[in-house]
Amino acid sequence: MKEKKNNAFTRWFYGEEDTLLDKVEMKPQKEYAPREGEIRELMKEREMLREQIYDVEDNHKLRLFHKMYQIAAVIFCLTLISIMLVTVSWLPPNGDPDNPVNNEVSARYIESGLQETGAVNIVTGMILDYRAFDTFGESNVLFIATVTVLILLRLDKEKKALAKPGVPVYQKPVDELTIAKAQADDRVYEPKNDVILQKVAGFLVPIIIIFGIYVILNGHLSPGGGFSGGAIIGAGLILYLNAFGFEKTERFFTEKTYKWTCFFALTFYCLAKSYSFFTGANHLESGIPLGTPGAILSSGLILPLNICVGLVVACTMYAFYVLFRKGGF
Amino acid sequence: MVGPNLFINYGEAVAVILFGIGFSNLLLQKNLIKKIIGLNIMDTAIYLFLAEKGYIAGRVAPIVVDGVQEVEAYINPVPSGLVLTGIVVSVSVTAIMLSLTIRLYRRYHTLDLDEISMRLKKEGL
Amino acid sequence: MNFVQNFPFFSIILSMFSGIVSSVLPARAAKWLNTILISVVGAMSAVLLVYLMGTGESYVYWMGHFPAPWGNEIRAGVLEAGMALFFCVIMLLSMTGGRKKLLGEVEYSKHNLYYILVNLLLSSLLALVYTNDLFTAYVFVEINTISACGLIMIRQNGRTIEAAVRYMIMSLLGSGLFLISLCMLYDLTGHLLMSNIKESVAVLVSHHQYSVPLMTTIGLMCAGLAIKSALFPFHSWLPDAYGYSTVSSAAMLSSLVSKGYIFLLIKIFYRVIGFEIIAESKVINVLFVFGLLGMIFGSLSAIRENDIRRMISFSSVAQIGYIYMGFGLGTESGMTASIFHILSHAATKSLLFIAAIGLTDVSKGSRQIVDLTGAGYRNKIAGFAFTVGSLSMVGVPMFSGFVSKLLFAEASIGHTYKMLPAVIVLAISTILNAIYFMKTVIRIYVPERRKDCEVITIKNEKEYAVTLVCFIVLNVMLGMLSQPIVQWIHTGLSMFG
Amino acid sequence: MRGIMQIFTCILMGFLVICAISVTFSKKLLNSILIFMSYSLVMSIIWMLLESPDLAITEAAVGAGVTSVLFFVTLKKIHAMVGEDNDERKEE
Amino acid sequence: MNESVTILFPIFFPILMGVLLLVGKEPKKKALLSRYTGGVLLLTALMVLGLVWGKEVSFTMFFLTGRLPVYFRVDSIGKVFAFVVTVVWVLAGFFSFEYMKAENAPRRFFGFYLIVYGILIGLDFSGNMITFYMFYEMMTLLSMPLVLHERTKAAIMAGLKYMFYSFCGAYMVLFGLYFVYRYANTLTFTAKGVLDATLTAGNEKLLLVVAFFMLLGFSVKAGMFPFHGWLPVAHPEAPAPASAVLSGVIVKGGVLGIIRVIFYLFGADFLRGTWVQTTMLILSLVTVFMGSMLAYLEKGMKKRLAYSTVSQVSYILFGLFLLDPVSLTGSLLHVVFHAFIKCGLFLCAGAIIFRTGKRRVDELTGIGKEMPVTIWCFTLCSLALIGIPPASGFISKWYLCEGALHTKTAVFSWLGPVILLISALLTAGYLLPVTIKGFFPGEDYDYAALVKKEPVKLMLVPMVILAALAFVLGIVPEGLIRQLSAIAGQLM
Repeated sequence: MKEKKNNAFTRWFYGEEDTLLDKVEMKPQKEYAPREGEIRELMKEREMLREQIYDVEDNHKLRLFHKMYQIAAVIFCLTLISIMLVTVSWLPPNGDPDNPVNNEVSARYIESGLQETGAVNIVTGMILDYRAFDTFGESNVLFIATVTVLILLRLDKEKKALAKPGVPVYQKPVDELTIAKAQADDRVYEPKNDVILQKVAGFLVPIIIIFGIYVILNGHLSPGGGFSGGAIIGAGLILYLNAFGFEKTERFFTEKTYKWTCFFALTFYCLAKSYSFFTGANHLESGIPLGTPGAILSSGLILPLNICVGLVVACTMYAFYVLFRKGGF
Repeated sequence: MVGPNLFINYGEAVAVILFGIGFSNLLLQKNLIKKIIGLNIMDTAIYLFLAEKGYIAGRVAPIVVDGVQEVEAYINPVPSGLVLTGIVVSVSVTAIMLSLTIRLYRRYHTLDLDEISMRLKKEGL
Repeated sequence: MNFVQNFPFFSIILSMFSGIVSSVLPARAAKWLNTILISVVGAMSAVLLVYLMGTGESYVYWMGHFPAPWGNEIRAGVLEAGMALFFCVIMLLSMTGGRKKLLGEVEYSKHNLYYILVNLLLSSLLALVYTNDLFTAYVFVEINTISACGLIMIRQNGRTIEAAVRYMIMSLLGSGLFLISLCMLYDLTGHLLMSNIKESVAVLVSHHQYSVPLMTTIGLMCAGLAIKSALFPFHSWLPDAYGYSTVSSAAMLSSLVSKGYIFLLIKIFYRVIGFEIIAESKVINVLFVFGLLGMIFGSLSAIRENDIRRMISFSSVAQIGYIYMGFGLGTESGMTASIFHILSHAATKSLLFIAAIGLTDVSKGSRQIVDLTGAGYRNKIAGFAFTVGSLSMVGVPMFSGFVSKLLFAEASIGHTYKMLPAVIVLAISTILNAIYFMKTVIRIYVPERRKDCEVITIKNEKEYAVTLVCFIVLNVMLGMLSQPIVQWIHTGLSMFG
Repeated sequence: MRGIMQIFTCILMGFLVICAISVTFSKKLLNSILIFMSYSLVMSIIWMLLESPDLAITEAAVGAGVTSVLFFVTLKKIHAMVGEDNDERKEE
Repeated sequence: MNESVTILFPIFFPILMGVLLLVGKEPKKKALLSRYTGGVLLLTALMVLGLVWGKEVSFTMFFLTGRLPVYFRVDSIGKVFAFVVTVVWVLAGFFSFEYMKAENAPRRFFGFYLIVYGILIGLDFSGNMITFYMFYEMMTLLSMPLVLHERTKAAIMAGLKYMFYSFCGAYMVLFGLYFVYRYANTLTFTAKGVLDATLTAGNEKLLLVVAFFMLLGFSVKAGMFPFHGWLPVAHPEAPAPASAVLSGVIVKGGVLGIIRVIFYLFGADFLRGTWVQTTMLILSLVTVFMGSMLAYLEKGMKKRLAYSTVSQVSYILFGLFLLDPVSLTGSLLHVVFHAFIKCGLFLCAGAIIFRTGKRRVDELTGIGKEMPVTIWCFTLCSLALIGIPPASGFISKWYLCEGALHTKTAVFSWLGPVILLISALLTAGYLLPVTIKGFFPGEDYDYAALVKKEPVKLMLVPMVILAALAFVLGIVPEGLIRQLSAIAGQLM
């Protein structure tokens, strides 16, 4: 694909340049200007580094090596794909009702799922009642992911001692980036009271959040469920944050809020699920009414679990965003 | 060598092609961001594969409408459940990888893993 | 249903729940919670082990109200219970051994997060050990991966973060392969539960249906788990990850995380595909070859290494190679040898890591082997422990390594055409082990009084010393009382069947 | 009717493949991320066609929404980071 | 053969006592220490002698893996070695009580001394190859503290060199072991070999390679030519009693291993006339010559004795590799004699160092006037080692040469005796000067400055006993010869 591109589309398509986005990306904003010097010398240093690293050998060879690398990569990719294609060509035909996939398992889910779980949406019933252990594990995955991102990106309010007093410190922190500094960096990108954006957000955010709540509450009746609804709510929060800045959001959503919300939601989830697992395994009767199928307040534990998952996911998405922006709430 | 059903399940074929592309991106791209995109492509390809597996021609989504509960009415709900679980995993993994990228950039000002490792060698830690 | 049979479920849920609770606890409380949790889970596993030894048969446990093919299940046999107990012991010892360094190397405000990671790691290990459902296995493999990543980079310097990135990339490749092979398997059999999959696979094989995709599936699955457990060509992330993370993380990573994947692979061999089918397939030869290569090249790169912790990490590449070589033999005895080697390597390697940290501390924190001169005199207990670990790695009688080498050789000479390469490579890699470990031991016992380094006596580091002594005792026990353990492995494998 | 649907699906899948390849070879990260965003949207449409609306909603909310936002933030971060070069030269 | 636990007592009693001595706390006065050690030594010696005079017993301790037991058995060879070990160990021990007063940390020395004693008994009485291997490795590990007792840099380096050589040797043995296990299905020592013909059919070449490596591995410990490097380094560094038992007994551990491999695992007929036998014979002859040559050129006393050990042990190996009953008898005789002689020589050297601090040969002018008894013992031992009739070395060398001539192998039947003769002359060359210089210092030696430096009785008595044994056994060897030739007969 090294041949000459002439029209704009191919140029965009091969990513040579970008009529719109490049300008948006590259045009420095006002507060951005003083930083430009730093950026430039950063880049210069990086170039120097590249030279130090790569110019140990003759450049021509190096280019050859890169070409070989790309070719090898393509070849590898093609081999993998062809192997998989051969495999696929032997798999049972797509969309055929009597594949081995469509066996008694799915049959029972479909036929008696409504009676056994009370959920109209069979998928939700399945993941939250039949195979709830997987789903519990999945929410734990989300939880541990936030923990990891916290470890990586959370910054302390001010430079406080690394270790607890009285313990020898073997290593100083990697970067003394405090939250204030990060905020200063971050300000660069905050829209300066963009009136249009704020108006639009003020109109959109409630709708988005209400839609998310609807999706969560109807998780067992209609498509969607805790996870997608939570993601939608998180997106709404992020939009709000982008429009109005941190001062507004931090009034109602701080790290403490996040922590305790996640804690209570997950704890409820854990306790409820372990109750039902325990009763189920010991063949006891779990006295949870299933309610009338189709109503909002039905299908036993599924509704509260959906709410929990939604809370967790919304908080987590928002927390991801905030941590990425300026490590910390 | 090549079996009978290659063109019948073209969906799976596309899925595995995407899988291959994503896999090689994750394995062989130098740029971290592109690696992460490759990871996402790989995961979604797998989910596409699963969804294709669940699909049955001429049946509708497994949401009980007016009490019809025959097996013949709905598609297989199991793959959807698996994919729902899987998507969460992939998004959390993506977030982790991105934050790692940010940290690495903060420290080394580059996204190229080979460059970073060379620099580590130069630092001689 | 006997109340004891709830214990696997209890241990998994408890560890998860304590992980959740730790998120709001201060660091001290989180530490105590973690310690108590590991001890309780270990005790429960011990009770379960005794109970199962008594009844002599494994059982399945519904996770929910629905029977086998519909709901989730976990399954407990003798082998599972024993593994859980062993993992708990190793994890407890590693935590206690590395706590001092942890305080020094990790920001104190992030300690409770560290304990969250450890608890969830324990839960995922237990789930991998007990699960009877492939998709559950996938989810918990992911938890395992993420928590391992967190353990690597909780100590934040450039090396660990870079290592964590490499680790994540490799393991994500592995889990991608695992997941797609799982989907294909589901497509071929229509089940996700191990026992049902095994039945349908047996039917497929007997009717010669879908032979091509089945073989590909097995291959992809093995490849995925092999990548995750750092089999030879995929070990590029390993030395940095083990060598620069904080010590208890390194000990747990090398002795628990990869072992969790390997145990899952064993379960897949026995409970999903069926061991006969595996033994006939070509996949196993590939594993065999890569195992042999790993045994050689791991040791070679360990010899070239000057940094003690990186050296130990490379040696664990070699040991993983041993385990896969045992798989590759495709015989019952090979499996037994591999499982025993999982135990012995876990005990020895974490001992080595923790002893090495003690040695580097008394050498002004330098980890170059040349700087460790005479460290064995400055920190007696660590020096002794390191010597014991090296002897066990080298395979001197009375220590665990000897018995596992013995079992490997016994297994490989039982084989017809894999005998010669296996035994020859065993010999070569043993000699190589001897070279680099003896080199280090000699170095730390060369008498050179360095005035500028502090001297650590047992009195001022009681916890550390106690940990090392426990590890040594564990090693010697594995070495001397191997007979009942081998017996236990046999019964466990027969319960798998 | 289903024939048309199938053709439509094929077109979408072709678009998927093209997106994936162009992500691989595009020079600018921003382009690749935008292409990936459209990829996710098309993916969710395909899942809609495959009769699994749950996945469609989730993918639309996650793949096209949250993940892309995260990508954008990362991109901004790594373009405008300030170089504080306090690599501790000697580790320990 | 009847099971009995008694076999465990002499093995684990001294080990236990040694561990107690190590972990216990320092006794008030030194005498207590030596009494304790002496008592334990004597008790154990009694137990061992009881076993040696008793009839053959065996005991299975526990199973290592599925079918490999840790199994002890008292058989004829084991009896011989255990007897030798006991005598040498007890005598050197009593010598060391006095000697170690000069050294530091006698408690550590005595603790390991007792432990290694038990391990050696276990080595001699082990009834299958795995047990033998385990005790062999333990012997290496635990005798290392004896070598590096003085904790000087050189000593520690010597000890580690010793350990490294022995490990590398042991691995060759271990991996040969697996193959033997494959082709024999048992590792229990049985005379005339355990290989079963149905399995070995077609794999003779492989098995020969295996045998070669096992023999090589054990000959590392016996200090045969390519691997003799550790001996001359380890001996001078160790304290005198340690080096005495080292070259008197521990080196014989390798010899015992070779006997076990040849006659109890493979069987003499399997190896007779193969390239393995040829190579081994060549190597051993090379070692015989080279060892005595180096000893002749060496000036340091103990180092010279160490080289002489290299050469003399290779006499034994030569006799073994001839695979002939007569030469086997010769070898066994030489095992016994050389143990006593060399131990005596080292003790004398130790006494000289202890009293005068002279470590080099050329310093020893007139030493015979200062400590006559010591030098008389030294002389007797040297005569015995050279093999001047009627001293004991003569008998063994005679049997060796007779065996060499007796075998119809083309070259060695005459080459062997010649080289043995040459090296005997060299032996005379490097041992007698000490005596001559010692007793006839020449006229420029001033007798005025002469002071008697005779060591105390406790050191003299062991030397005298050993010298007497070395001589007397040469005069009345019939009983011993009968025993040993009976053993050789049942092995062939």
